[in-house]
Amino acid sequence: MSDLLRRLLFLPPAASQHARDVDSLHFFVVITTMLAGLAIFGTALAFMIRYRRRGEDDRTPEIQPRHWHEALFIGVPLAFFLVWFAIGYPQFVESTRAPPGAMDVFVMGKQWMWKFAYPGGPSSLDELRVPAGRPVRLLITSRDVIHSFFVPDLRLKQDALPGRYTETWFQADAPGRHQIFCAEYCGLSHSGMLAELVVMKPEEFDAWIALQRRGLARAQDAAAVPGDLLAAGSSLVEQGRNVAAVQGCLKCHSIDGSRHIGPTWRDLYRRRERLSTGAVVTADEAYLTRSMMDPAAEIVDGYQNVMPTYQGKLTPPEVAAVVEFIKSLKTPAVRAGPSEGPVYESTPGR
Amino acid sequence: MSPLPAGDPPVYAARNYLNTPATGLRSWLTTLDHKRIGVMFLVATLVAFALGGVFALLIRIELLTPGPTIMDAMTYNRIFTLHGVVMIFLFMIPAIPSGFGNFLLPIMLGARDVAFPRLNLLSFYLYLAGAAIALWGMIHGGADTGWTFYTPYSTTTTTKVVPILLGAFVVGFSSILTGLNFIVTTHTLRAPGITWSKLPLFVWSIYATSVIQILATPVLGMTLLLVAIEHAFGWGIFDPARGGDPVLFQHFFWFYSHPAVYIMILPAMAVMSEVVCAFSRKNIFGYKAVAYSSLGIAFVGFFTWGHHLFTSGQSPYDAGVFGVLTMFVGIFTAIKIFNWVATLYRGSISFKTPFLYFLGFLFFLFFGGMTGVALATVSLDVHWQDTYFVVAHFHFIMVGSTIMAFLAALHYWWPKLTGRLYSERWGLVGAVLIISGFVFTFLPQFLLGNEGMPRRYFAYPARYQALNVASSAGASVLAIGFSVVLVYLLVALRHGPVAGSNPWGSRGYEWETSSPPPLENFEVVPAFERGPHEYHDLPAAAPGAGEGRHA
Amino acid sequence: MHSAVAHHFESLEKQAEAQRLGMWLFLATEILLFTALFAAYGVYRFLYTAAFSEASRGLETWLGGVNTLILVTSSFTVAMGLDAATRGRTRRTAGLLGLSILLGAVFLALKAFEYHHHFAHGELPGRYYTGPIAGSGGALFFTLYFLITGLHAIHVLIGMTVLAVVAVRCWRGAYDAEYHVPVELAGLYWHLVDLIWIFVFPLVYLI
Amino acid sequence: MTAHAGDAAVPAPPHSHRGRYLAVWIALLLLTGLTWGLSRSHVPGFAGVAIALGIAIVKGTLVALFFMHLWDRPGPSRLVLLSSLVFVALLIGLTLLDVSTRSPLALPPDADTAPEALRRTILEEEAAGRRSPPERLPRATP
Repeated sequence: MSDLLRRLLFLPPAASQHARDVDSLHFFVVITTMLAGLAIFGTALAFMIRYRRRGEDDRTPEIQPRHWHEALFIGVPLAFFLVWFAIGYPQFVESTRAPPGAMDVFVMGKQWMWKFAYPGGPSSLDELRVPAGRPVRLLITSRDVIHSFFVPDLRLKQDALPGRYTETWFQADAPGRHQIFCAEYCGLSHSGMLAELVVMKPEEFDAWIALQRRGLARAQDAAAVPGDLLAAGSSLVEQGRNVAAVQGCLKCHSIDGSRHIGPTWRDLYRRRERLSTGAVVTADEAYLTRSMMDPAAEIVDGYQNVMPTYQGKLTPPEVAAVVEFIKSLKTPAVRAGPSEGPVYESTPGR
Repeated sequence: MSPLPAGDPPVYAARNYLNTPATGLRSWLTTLDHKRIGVMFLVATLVAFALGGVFALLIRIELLTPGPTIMDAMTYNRIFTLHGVVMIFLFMIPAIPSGFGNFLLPIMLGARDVAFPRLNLLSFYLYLAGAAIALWGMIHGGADTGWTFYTPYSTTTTTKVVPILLGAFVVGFSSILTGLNFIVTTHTLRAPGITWSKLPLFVWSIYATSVIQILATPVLGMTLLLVAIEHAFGWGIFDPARGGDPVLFQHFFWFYSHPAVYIMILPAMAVMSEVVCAFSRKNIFGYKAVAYSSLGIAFVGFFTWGHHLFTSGQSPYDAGVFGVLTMFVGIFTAIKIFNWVATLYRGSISFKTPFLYFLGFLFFLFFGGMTGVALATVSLDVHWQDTYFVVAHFHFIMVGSTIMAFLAALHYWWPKLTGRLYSERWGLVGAVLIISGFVFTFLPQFLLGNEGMPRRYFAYPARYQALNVASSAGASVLAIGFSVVLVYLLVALRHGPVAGSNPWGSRGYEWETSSPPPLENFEVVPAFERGPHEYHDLPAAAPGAGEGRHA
Repeated sequence: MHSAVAHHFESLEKQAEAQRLGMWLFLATEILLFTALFAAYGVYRFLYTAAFSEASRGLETWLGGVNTLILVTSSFTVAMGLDAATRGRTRRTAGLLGLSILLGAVFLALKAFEYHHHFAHGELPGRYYTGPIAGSGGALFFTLYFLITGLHAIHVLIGMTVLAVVAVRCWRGAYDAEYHVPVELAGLYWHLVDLIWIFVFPLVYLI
Repeated sequence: MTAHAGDAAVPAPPHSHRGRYLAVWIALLLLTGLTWGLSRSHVPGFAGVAIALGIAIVKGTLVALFFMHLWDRPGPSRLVLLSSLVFVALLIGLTLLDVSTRSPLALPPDADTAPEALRRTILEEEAAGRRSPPERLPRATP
């Protein structure tokens, strides 16, 4: 029955007990509303048929309500509204207070990605992994503007406020994957600020988090700076790809040539770009570095000034790695004919 | 249409406000006559409505496909912002109070004008000035903040948010002056015989609206100014990086903007109380209940703003207080709905165009209102907040009801405004198209919200496409409906049959004067002995709903 | 009928009643305009109690006190001016209103002196704040201080202008014992400016 | 509404209010001195705030009732002032209720009101590596 109602109302599957409780209230509200609607519009329809105008000299009596009419008009809906509230408000209060012993996960929204940090230090981007059947408390903050952490399947939403923490909690039933949205408008790629909630079997989660902690420890041993994104042992290009992924560069810059929020990185190196000022620059190492440090200074024509500065966020080796990565994305100039004469640098149109 | 009853053929008032004292543009722009100012407001708000409607269509076209369809994300963000700003500040808030209210309120009170005619004209020019400033901002890049201007996004965006804020600020003053004028007029300029218990229900509701306009608008004005200062100078009032509290902005914003919903809906209720009596030819069931519930909405409407902040980090205690108070606002609306339906009992119901819009209004008000109360049951709001469910809810309650009332008012008072009748047949076509188009546009959005689609999304996961396409299809029906109405009304302006002073057989005071009314509203200062909603003592030869004759 | 009655009013008395009510409604909007600032002040004072009291202690309390006395006195002279007008002694009214304007000017001069003092000490709003108080509280206090007192000073200026117009018309004999509503309305506005300062003074200087 | 005979309407020389104005003026001066003096003695905490605001309310009432003539002129004007004050109280009261009962974590990090113990717990946990440090807010570029 409740599954049928859920499908009729297009509600997504409920992934926690809280979600099912909220759905029950939802069904109760919808059913009472529909019954009230039927009663009111049925009455109105009956009146309209029975008392339609039959002639231009129709006369009508004066009818005044009695006090009990108005008392009924007030009392009945108020009773229903208060019952709804009496069910809904405790549900809300419950959803704000995590049970003791819940696992803490720090959630940070920033334009336009979600970052999750687990106990002991591991972190992940745009993917929240939690164990099934255990309570998880989310401590949510933002680094720039207000975002809102929203998991429809959990009927859960909490704004992320810059500079302070809000909290909420949930306990997912079973392993599975659930969509995470940003629900508070936060600018250009608001609708691209998606993430995924991965619910794992508890033992798998324990293994995963242990592995993460070990990996973190190894990286910390290896790297000169703790928390450095440059994992030792990989090639510079590979490191650049990691940095670009973790820092969110790839949220705006595609590597397959498609136009996105920022210019694509494919064939960007040594490309001649027209700036919004009309000047033309060659995208060499110097320009690429400048663009990371002071993005607003030289904006490619046709793009918005939305990129944050990475001054202080990237170490010099990381910058070099990203530049190397961009350089690696240069395709050889492909020509249809035989390879004759001087080879020109490809300048694909924007 | 029933044949014209025996009696004199309708006449077009030879000397009326449209041609006295002059007809030139200059005489309109410098007029102090409340009727002309009302008409100018109507025209200006209709232009704004058309602009906002174009933005709405662009949004719906863009959302036909999950990815980019006809524009990029930046353009989309600007367009939904402008859609909100134009529709709310330039159309829905002023349309009925400043347009119809200006035209009708003094006539319904038997007054010759509003208390302060110069302020009234100033109010119109402030509206134009505010609109011009906002329009300047729109042309020079617009803003991409959403009409809610939430900080700190609005204070850091590089788009032209300051002119839009200032435009809204100036329009706010227009709203204040109009409200001030209406309250003073109602208190001091009632004709002999019009006691408080014989005020038309339209006046009661507009009076309640004015109270909100006066008390809430200054807070919004200050808040918008603070955001502009913050954006321009970085004074840190709402800036979390400087110790400010962005949630405080939300408190201030909704302290105005929640009552602003009632600024839009109360005038709609005002219109409908008149229409339901006139077309069921019946006294209103429970005059006092309907009149006082308007004041109740105006008052309690101020106590509920925090229900917009349930997921914002607001304290749960505040959430509880605001949630339970919201339930009480629902009651006043329920009282009105029950009393309107009860008014139909033993009436003589005539299904003219305004009455059709009344039915649409009842539908949107009921479901919009009930979803509103459902949203205030806090735990459900957590799921629905900032999804398409909220979008559908407020389009039902604010837009659906207000548009229904606006169109009902336009048809019901069209003969009074212009002296002519529109075509009932085309009126029926337009009403059916608009009501069904509206339902088909926003019903899918309720379901989208249930499914979890957040609002203000430029791109969306593919599973939401079917419902989005359905919604866009509904919007196209809506657009056709509005075009139909526009065309036949323009035709009626020139070629409609002459209406006569009272084509509907209404007992409202405004129908006692000729159509269009003379400059001084009534040839002699009227003295009313009956109420404006009394039909039991209709004279034997009732002025029927006549088709009229071509002039 | 008196020449000042507009065509849509039945009598001078009715018109005066309408004008008074209109003025009161306008004053209500003014009160609500300041309320947003007072609410922000309340919230931030609650959040940054220590910084706000420290910043408040750093103000020249005696200047605020003197300014309160000045505004209260100017309100008194305006009230006396209205009293003179009701008895038809409009020249005397003009003089008393002139005195009030003078007091308003002294108020503004003292305020300007105070502002100058703040500028010199880097006590500026928001990101311009370079004063001694650590944390965000000090900057926020001065943001609100300048917003509240600045908006109030603008109202004093507007009030002075309105009083000046009315005073000149009084001097020229535009009003008499029967018709002097403009004097009353200008007075109401001036009293409101005083009333708001009565609350600004303890909020900003004393607590 | 009944017309209220204001001073303007009475043709005979009306009753003069000069004595009353003088008394109110002197009272206002004395109250200003009083609140100033009390502030010098630094009544601590909430009591000091309550006293200062209480005196301001008394002064404001005097101005509204006598300088602004609400005493002699009942009717809509009083209602206007009272209802505007209700909404003043509403806005200030309910926003203060929010900040005073909000979770301390959701308040600005350097506010005084966040209980110190709770903040210390967070900082300790961060130091112990149980929590990842909250990323610093980017200072808005001047």
